[in-house]
Amino acid sequence: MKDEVVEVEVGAMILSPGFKPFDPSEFDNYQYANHPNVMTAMEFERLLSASGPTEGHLVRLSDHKEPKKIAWFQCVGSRDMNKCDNKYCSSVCCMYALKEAVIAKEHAGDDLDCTIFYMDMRTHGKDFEQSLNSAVDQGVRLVRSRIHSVEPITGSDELNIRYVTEDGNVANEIFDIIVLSVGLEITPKVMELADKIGIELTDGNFADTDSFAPVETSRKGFFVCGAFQGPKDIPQSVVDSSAAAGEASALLSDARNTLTLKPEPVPEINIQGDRPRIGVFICKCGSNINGVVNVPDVSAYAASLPCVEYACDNLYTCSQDTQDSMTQIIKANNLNRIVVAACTPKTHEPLFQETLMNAGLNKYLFEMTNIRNHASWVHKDAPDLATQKAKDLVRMSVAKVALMEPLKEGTLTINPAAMVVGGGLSGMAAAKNLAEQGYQVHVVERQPRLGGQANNLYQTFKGEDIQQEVSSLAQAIEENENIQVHLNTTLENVEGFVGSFKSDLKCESKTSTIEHGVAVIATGALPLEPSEYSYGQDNRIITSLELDQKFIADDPGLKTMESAVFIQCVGSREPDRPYCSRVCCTHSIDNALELKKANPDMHIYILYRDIRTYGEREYIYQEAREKGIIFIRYSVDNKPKIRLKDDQVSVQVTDHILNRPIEIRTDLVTLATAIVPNKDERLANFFKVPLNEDGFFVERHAKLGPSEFATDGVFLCGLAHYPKPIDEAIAHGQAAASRAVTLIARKQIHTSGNVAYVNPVICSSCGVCISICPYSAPSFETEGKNQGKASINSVLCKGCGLCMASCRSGAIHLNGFDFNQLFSQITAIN
Amino acid sequence: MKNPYTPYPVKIDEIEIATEDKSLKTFKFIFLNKEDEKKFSYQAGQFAELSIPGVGEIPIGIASSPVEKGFVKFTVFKTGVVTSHLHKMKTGDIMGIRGPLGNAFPWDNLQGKNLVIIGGGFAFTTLRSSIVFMLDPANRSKFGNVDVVYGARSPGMLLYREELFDWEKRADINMNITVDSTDNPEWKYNTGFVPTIVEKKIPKADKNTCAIVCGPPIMIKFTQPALKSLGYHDDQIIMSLENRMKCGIGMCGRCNIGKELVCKDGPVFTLEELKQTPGEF
Amino acid sequence: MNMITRNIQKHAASLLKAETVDVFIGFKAGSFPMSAAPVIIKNPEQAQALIWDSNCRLNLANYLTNRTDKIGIVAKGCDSRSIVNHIIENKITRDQLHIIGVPCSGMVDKTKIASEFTDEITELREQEDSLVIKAGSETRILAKGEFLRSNCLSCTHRNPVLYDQLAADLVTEPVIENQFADVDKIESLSRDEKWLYFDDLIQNCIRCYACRNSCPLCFCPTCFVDESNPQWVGKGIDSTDVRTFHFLRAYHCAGRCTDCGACVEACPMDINVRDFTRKLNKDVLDMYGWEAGLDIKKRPPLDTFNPNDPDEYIK
Amino acid sequence: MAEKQIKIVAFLCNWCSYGAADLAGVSRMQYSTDIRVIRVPCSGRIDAKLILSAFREGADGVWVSGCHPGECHYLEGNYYARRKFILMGNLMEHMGIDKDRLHFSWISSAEATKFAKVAQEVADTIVPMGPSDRFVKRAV
Amino acid sequence: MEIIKIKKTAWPGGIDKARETYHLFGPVKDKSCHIFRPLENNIYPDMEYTSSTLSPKSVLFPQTQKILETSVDESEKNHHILTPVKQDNTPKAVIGIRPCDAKAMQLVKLNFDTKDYRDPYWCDAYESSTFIGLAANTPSIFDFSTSAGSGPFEEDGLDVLLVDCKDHYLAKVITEKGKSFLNTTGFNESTDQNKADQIIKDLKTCAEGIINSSIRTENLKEKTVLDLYNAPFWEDLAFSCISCGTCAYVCPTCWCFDIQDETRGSLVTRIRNWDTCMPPLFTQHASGHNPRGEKTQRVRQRFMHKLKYFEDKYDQGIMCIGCGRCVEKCPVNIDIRDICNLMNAYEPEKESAVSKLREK
Repeated sequence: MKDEVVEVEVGAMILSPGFKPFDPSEFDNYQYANHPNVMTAMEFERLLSASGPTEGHLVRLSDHKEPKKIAWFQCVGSRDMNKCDNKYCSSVCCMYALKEAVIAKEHAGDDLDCTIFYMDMRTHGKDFEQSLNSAVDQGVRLVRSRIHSVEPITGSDELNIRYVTEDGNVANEIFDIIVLSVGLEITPKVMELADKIGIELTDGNFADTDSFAPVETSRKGFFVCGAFQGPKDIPQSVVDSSAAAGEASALLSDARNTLTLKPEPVPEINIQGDRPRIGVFICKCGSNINGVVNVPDVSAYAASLPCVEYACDNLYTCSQDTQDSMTQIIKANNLNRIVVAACTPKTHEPLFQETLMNAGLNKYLFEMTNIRNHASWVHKDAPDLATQKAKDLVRMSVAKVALMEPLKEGTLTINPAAMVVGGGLSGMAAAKNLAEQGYQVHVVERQPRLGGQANNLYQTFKGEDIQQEVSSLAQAIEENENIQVHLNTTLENVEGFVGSFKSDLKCESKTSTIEHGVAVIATGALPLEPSEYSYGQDNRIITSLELDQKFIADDPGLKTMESAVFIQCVGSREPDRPYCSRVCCTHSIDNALELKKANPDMHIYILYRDIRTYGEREYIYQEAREKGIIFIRYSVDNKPKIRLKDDQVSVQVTDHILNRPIEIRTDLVTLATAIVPNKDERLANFFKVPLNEDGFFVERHAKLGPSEFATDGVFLCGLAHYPKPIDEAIAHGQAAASRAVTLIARKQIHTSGNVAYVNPVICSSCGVCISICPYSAPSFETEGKNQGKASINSVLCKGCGLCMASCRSGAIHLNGFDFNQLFSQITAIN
Repeated sequence: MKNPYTPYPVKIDEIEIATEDKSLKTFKFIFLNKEDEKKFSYQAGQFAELSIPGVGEIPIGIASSPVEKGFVKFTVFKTGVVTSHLHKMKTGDIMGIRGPLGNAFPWDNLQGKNLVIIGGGFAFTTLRSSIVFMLDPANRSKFGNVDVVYGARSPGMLLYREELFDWEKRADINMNITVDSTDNPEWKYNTGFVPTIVEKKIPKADKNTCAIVCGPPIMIKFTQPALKSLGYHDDQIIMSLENRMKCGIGMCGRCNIGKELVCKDGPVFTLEELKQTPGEF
Repeated sequence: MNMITRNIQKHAASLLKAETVDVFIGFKAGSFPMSAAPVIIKNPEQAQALIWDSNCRLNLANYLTNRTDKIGIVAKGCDSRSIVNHIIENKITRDQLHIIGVPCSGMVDKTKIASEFTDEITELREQEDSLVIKAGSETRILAKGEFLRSNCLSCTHRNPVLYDQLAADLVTEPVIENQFADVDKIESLSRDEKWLYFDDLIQNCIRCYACRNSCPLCFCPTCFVDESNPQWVGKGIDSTDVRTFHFLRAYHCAGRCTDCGACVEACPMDINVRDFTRKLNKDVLDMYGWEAGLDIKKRPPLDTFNPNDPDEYIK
Repeated sequence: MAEKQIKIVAFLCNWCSYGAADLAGVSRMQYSTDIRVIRVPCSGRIDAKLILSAFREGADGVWVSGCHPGECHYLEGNYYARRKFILMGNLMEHMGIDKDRLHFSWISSAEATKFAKVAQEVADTIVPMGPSDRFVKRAV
Repeated sequence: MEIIKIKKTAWPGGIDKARETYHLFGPVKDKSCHIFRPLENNIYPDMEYTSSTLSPKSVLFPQTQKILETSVDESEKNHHILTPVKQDNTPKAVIGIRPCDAKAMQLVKLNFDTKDYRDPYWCDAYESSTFIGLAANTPSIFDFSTSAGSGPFEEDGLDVLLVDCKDHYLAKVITEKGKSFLNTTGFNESTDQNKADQIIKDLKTCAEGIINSSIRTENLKEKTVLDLYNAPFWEDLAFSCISCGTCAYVCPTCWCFDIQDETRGSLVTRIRNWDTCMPPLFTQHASGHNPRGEKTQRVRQRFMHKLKYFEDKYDQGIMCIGCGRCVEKCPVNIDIRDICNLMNAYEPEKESAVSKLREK
């Protein structure tokens, strides 16, 4: 291919150049460059992968023997000023090391020793702390230490590790494999690009952004997302990318839909009353299927099945040329039902359905069966049985597809208005973006003013004045013509569904109803009211937010204190609340530095479990240490104790290095209290969205769908999702808005044809369906000849089939998974 | 005596879509054993059980006419399990037919009479059989005038369209084809419901005229007063009933109306006879 | 005439007279010993046909299904619980009903009594707690308490749970040590023994569906055994088909069955079909603390869930 | 006649267990060839009728797998399913049907290892029992 | 006809001899029921029974019976061609059948053996059967056979009538078939014919005297179908009916059946099952229309069929022989005796006059 220069006119640009994993070759003490059994975490991932060099078989590369012991070294190329120049924390390595350790144990069995050598265990993401706990439960060993050196053992493929234990002793241990948990870094090329564009970078060479404009670079019109903005994991990258898209769209909202092209729809052939003429397409998937399953044999077998008019095999059924020929074959043979035996419908069904539509067939006249993931890949040593199984699966699908009927999809008109529940930072960010993109927004806030918890915060770790920023944002919201703010207002009821919600609002005693097509849940979270550390018994024992209040009020008392103690993880990472509150380490350190600024002589102690100043927050941790703030680690089973005696506050804690209890007399104890969710079950019920055990809302997908719910038309942002700092909360708000616009911009959407319906003649009116449907799709007809019988609102129906399985009368049918269809598969097993 | 439950094996020779909505198809069967065709000797108005092994049986009026040789024809509306399955079958498939069953139109008594044939929707199958029978050169002289009213919802829903249009052109039969409504400007026949056309187009009754009426309940309901106003007595009105059947030979017990077994004593009854039985059909 | 009969007649007559109800459903005397027949009364004069005795075994809730008029009805404990279920499942509304509750002392088991005699029983009279029985030339007095149906012996809801009027004073509910001894007995069998036990139990089943049709819970317009697309259960007396019927019928009663025994009463072949439903009754009580038909506001256990429900043996 | 191959019908919910089966494939985990997967939207879709049908039609075992309780794609489907499964399983056992032929599990889409493990376990329990002979509908 | 004496001590031996030639059927006690079953070796008919729970009709008309079969495997010869399933028509002897039940066979025969069609399954089984009746010395309290065209000593339909005389049976030979049967058993002890005849007559009189319920049928024939059909009593009579099939299934004269196809693998079997007119599906059309969709219509059909249509069609009395099974087994005590008497006494003119009076 020849290079070509193409000029494109754009109105905005989004930078997502990503990162490169740190190259540890230059670290001679880890033997990476010299020894095959020392590898980076990325290389180890390949080793674990079924498509990797050993087909997922976990071995030492030196001799292909199964390892007995594997070590992970954390912070390789991160938090390191000495050997490299990366001061920042790479944010993701602790979690991926844990994941790899657990998977390695799953692959190799429980006897495999997996040990992670680390400084602080940073599992600050949603559900990460639980993963940490379960990894420990599964026997993953965690050693808090920094590695001194790695020495190959002569005459063996093993490696000796020398490290310093917490109490200062030198220890040695032998491992088979060493995995270097390498950090993330920005490549020189990207830096060059930044320079060319003229955007500013941070110390870590990440794109510099403002906490209140987290995806905007220093140059207008240039947005950033992903690791270029700072080291981050998948969900945060996804949030950023949506946010960047949303912000760019806001900038370009006038140009929306000015360059779109519409494909000519192929008219649908009416097959009603025609006997099934089934086409079966069997994929070889290169050798992925054909290497085990005898695909030509399966294809010949398929041709012999009832109603099959055409059967063939393809090298890659999903390739464009096969799609084109499929269209031709369908037309030429008058096929009206199609079976594809290939990989998983979860990824490929939509593709083949589109091919059906291109051939003029209703897309529901289709059935896919998975002879790769469920046969060839999992029975590679039994080709005959795998072939037999593939035939069975094809036979079952042919039986089912013969009973598939063309289905109609419903059309929903989307009311291009949004309701944002919660007027905190995240909600305001969502509202602002939606409004700037040109949509009507209702912001519903329970409190008398906008701002939420941000009204109680002093400054960001970057030093931005939160009060000033919040009030200017609030002002912008209130002044925006597209936004209607409902203060002192509660949400009383929600009816309807994606595209047309009706929500009842109550302000004082007045109620009103608003109509909207989408909703963004941004109800935030609350600070924990602590019940330990003698909180409430002495006004020198306060929470982080109370300390912020003192800063905001410029409390003169702060300057005269001689000593201050911060206690971390108050209510977080405990059995009752087994998650990390994410922001507290940064917050406390920032406040500690602020105290230090006020009085450089102040003795400041931070009592912590792991310091989790991820990303470039690490800098203030380093600064704090440099400025003499003392960090004392405690363990959860030996928490610090407060003593109130003779008008004195003192804190007792066991020093982790000296392993001796010490007592700190202090003028101020600041408790870094947990962030607790609202656990708003009423709201969850209004929108049929789930809450997790902790009480946070559960997003559509933990990695790929962090800003929306599985329920169509409902979006999620801010602390209602999980604790997060301001920049992330704002990006999340923008992301939720951006996701919402993808829906409302379409004006109309189609609902799935795979929905349930009631045969009123058979319905016994017992009401089970109405009682159990999580989406309130069934209801009794209130008039007409079927009065009193159940009927299902196909717009609300998600097609789960629960009502059908619960209907004793057999009155409920589920398109696509109806009893006769599944029964035909069952009868075809033999 | 033959085992009356054993169907004659037949092969589907031809399948024709009968109406535009594809809800009716006409199946042409040929007997696998030539001699069975003779055994299956029938009169217009009789029915047979179409028998699909593994699925079941369904009683269907015979649409072909005794004067048509070498095959039998049935026009089947897709409604239940058996008919749905039948609609999915293809030419060359083997199945069975059992019959002929039931009485027929009373051809002996009808000889020498004028006949009015009134049909609606897809209940025209045995009427087609009757018309073809009467129009046969060997039989035409045995009957007087033949007047036909046949209607369907729309032109595309008329059965045997080509034949209807051919008959329309003939002089020895008075065709009155009608549809409930149509937006086809080229439709050159009647528009209107069957009872209305009956009132307008059918000759007044005399002693020598009989009417055969087959159609949906609603049509029958409104055709009766129309015929009455034209002077037809109950014993001049001949009807063919449908009831749920299994055996078709008067034994299984479900199709009775009073003491009459629709499958064996019927399905053809005069209105006069029907009025003396409980109307359980 | 016993006191309950008198009260029922009196209440029924006055309800009909006052047009509080359009019809009244109760029992009338049967046409042979140890029988009683459900009857519908439409005017006050007919009320004298109503009776109450120890043969009122059937469950009258069965006759309420989908009625649209105002109905007076006699209800013993189990009938009233079935009425509750009927209200929950929209087969009747509370407003339509005027319930004459009858605190129940148990119904007698006619098969058990018959097995005491060689000759056919020609007469049964009740005196207090005794049964005076004539069979052939013999007359004997039996203690009623010893000849109750097995569901009555394990009943802890003899008093109606829902009523507008009572035909007698409430009775003390018995305390039963092990309500499910019969289920325990089957549970203690080996798997093969269980299989044979049920094989033998339903061997004589003729699929007349009297058990189903006498059951107030079985109100589906089309029962699963009659489904035709696909027709997945055969209609003959093939043992698998018979077993399928009984299994699924019982399962459909899960959490709804009040153990009224109407199914057993109706069975012409004396099959104790309760052996199926009893296991479910036991399980829903054990696992979900549920007894059917006690509260018109609570849907049966399969219509609801608890996040902490037991899930033993789910991997 | 060749020995009848054991056939186990696996009803897998689309969102969790079917995904786990996919991932087990991607990870090339090996397990018994006796499993025949039928994809359903949710374990809540499974009723006694389907399970019974499978046994009647000659399945030697049935395995139903859905999302973990609390993680149902449809919010609550598996909670309802759980009650059904337990009652149904108990009643089957009560009637003397080998409960070892009927398996239930909760497997999330990430739990490929669990999927392969349970699949193998299910097969390992059923295969030694041989073809099912209870509740099988045979020719009259 | 000849009467012979059979000592009860000799009875089992004779039965065993008969097994060599006949498949024997007889009443067997199973839990609390008596059911007619094939008598396996060492199983003897329970001759002490009063009435069987199910009538012996199943001997000729099994509840589930394969009638045709074929293969749908296209590789097989004659696939999709249904052919009759061969039935076992070796001679059968039905021992201990109650006389009224045997009489019922004669009524059923009217349905299965007609001038137009002959049901080969029932007819062949019938022709291969010998009915060895057992007179009912003490008829059940439900028995009303004497007023239903039959009786505890009815001979129509029997080949031999056995009469229990404590330590022996008197066997009245009624047909040649019966004689052949007795020949194979070796029972041939002669007895004084006149005396034996008198004993039988006395026992018969005694037995008929025990029956204390009856029906009146004398007016049924002359009633107009539609008058009875439109009589006002049906709705109240039907109130308690639960639409189960008990009455029909226990009835010796009910013959309704259903035909069903079952497929297992490639084997298709066409099966005939008993059916009953009580559930709504019996007459429901594929379209959903149902001429007897209401319970009242179905209850009326049952009794009109038995007590009116049958008589009108065949002129052979009513389709009931008074065994009383339906009375005993009906879960809700719908009593054919009451209904028959109501119908017999029903006079529409009077009825309408009464209602007119009421209106005034």
